[in-house]
Amino acid sequence: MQTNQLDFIPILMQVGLAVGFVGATIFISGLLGPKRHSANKDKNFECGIESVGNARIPFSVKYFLVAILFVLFDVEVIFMYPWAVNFREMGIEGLLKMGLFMALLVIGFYYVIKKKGLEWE
Amino acid sequence: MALESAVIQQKVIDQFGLKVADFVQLHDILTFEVAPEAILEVMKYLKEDETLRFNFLTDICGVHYPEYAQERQFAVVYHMHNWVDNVRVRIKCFLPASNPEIDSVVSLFLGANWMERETYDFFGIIFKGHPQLKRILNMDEMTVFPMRREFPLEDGGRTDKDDRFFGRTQQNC
Amino acid sequence: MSELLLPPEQRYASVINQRRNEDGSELSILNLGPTHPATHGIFQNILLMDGERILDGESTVGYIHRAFEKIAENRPFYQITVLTDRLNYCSAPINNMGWWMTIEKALGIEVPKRVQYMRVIVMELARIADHIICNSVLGVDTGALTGFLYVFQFREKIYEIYEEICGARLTTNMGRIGGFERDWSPAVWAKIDAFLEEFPAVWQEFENLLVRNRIFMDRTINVGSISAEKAMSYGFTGPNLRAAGIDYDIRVAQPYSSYEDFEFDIPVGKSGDTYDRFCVRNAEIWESLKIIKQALAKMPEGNFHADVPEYYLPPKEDVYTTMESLIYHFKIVMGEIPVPLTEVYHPVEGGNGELGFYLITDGSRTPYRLHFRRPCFIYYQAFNDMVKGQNLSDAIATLSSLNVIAGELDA
Amino acid sequence: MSDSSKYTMADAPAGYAGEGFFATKLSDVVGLARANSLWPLPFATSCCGIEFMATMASHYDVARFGSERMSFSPRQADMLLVMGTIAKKMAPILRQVYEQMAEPKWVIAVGACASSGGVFDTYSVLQGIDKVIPVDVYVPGCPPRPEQILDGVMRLQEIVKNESVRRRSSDEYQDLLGSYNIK
Repeated sequence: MQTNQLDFIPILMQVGLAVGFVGATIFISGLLGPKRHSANKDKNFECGIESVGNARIPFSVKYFLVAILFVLFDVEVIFMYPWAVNFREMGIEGLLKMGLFMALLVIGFYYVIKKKGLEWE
Repeated sequence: MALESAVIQQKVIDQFGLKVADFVQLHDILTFEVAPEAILEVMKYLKEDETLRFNFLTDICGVHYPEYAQERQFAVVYHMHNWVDNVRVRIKCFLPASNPEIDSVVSLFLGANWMERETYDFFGIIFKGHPQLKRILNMDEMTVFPMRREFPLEDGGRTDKDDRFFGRTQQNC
Repeated sequence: MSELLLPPEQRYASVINQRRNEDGSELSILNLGPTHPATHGIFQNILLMDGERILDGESTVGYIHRAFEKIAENRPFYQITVLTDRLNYCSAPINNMGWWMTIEKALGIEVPKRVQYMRVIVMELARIADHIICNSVLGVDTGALTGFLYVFQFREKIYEIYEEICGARLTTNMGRIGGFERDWSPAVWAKIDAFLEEFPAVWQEFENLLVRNRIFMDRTINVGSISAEKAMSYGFTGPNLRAAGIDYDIRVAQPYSSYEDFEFDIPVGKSGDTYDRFCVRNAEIWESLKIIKQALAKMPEGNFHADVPEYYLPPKEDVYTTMESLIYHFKIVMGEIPVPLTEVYHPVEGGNGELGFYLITDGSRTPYRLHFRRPCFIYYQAFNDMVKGQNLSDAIATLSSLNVIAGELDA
Repeated sequence: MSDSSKYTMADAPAGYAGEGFFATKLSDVVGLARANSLWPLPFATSCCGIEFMATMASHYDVARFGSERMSFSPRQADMLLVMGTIAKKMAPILRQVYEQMAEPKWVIAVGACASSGGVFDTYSVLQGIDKVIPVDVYVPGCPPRPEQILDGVMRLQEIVKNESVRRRSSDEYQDLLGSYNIK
């Protein structure tokens, strides 16, 4: 074990302690808390009424499309945060890079519009 | 008020003759009685006639008169309101106790749907032609019609309430 | 016809089995049930859903049916006001005053002008309180919780005014046959003036928060709309009817308790959707404030109750000293007030519409039959027509804007 | 900062304090934690529900007692606040919501109608919810003032503080549920 590797042991202990504390509290409170299971209790709750039919049915695909596109463009916005912070130091060259990045995504967005992915009715 | 009670009375008598009777002015509302089988035509006439124009059905409710004669024990009371001349009218139909049945006016006013279901739920008055005549306020499994006089008010299953301390004897409640 | 008698779940289950959408998605049944946070009260809607869109629905009510009308047949007249303020408990004093006016009409008692003005002030305060709840909770349902927290503060101020008048906050049981149980203390007038000073600014702030709010407008415009003819046919009255475009208001159509002395106009909407209902209730609060100011300005002098000894409890000094007061006191407390044989229907403009009391008396100590014309019960049947074809979130905004109060719904 | 003389600090449970450590019973610690994080399920049916809205709003603010989050689903609720009249048509729904609540759970019957049927002694009203589910605290009033509702919540906090950890698995608790034939 070289000396520089030895320096990592306190960090590992710290990480172990943190993860261990979180895991332990969840596990112990699970033990402490009383549990009660019965057929009636494990049914899904629909405002106190017998639920009819099954909720796991095939939904129409437009909900999934909207959700995925939202995630996609939301991640794009996250990439803009670091750029927005040091916007002045990066100057024109930064602007061009970010412009290129966004242009690619706009092409994708244009494709979605053309394919009527967000068409609702 | 352009529309006087006398005008209403005269027009309705001309139109329906013997089917309408017993016109009386009770506290600024003209009240008259209609034979149960003619209720649909009378209300259609009141609604569509140009001078009468009773365009709004305010309320439908049932009344139980146990001391009346056998064929007049249940009454269905309709309140109608003419918004243009601001006049109200009250129509009463008396039904026999054996099988209280009357035509439903849902075809004229959509609002009558639940009002008639409530009257059925309380008194057991059958509304012929009602799209969905079943109980609305009480439990569906209830077989008795609670607003009839013979049905007791208090919950029978109550054990903790000793009637002697509440001054209740059999006959006064 | 008989197929409609089946419970809605079975009816919809058969529809679900046959129908497959072209893209393979199926229909489902959703139960917007009694304990749902969006139904501000206890009523149930079973909805046939295609994804988020509502295809069909049926409402079930009666979950707190307490048999008011059956109780009313077994209670003397003074004990029925306890029932009336549990009808629409958001604006309890309006129901109380409506009941007292019905009895005064049946007994033919003329109430002094001062009492009529005091009743107008109390009813308008109750209308403000009712609309505060409806609009702020409509804001909560479309995501704007802050408005609720600020504006509810002023409903507490109205509660304090009621406490000064009759000691209770919500179920007020206010007033007697012929007037009020005691004159209003100076604290009441001071609190009303304080309320009239502070409330307009806060209400303007609440309005600015929502009326021009992009999200709120998108969530409520063209949502749950109903045409004027359909609203009239369904028996709509009150703010929901005025939002559809008909300016029917009983305070103007059949003025009671000297409403004709006040100038106020009736806000009317155009398209009968949730946004119009919100704006009509907003404007009605401004009108109510105007009425209260005029009533305070023109408040006449006089006694706070009519001179009807056999119906109005005599003051305690008289009861101990004079014989007649003792007899009147005893008869009133035992509920033996002389009531003639009459049949009377008296409508009042409640928070949600025309609240009517249809009273049949047979001269005994209890009413022979008392029927409440409950506006919520009558216009709630149109809910399924209004939300058919809309999204679920629109149905929740519509339901909240209709202001259906469970107590009034199944009396 | 607010001057600390005005505010009283919550007193620690009874325990043995040494240098740098403090030992107390496990049930006290668990009870203290539970008492100050009772998530309410506002089962609001009628007038008491509107009074609870006033209690939730900024003036009386039930959030001061740890009930910040209103959970309308029984899965994350600890305290079932039954407010208002429970009709017989509503009783099975109340029972279902109670059964589906996560253990440990408590019930407060707010108002005369929930406690005993109140003014409405009629054929359609359930005369008190303790005919259907076990109740811990009864709050009188019709409707009770917000202070009374808060007093009910504080009473329940006392109960929760002194409840032993093993109560929910003890046999008299099973008999209690058995008497309501809740399996």
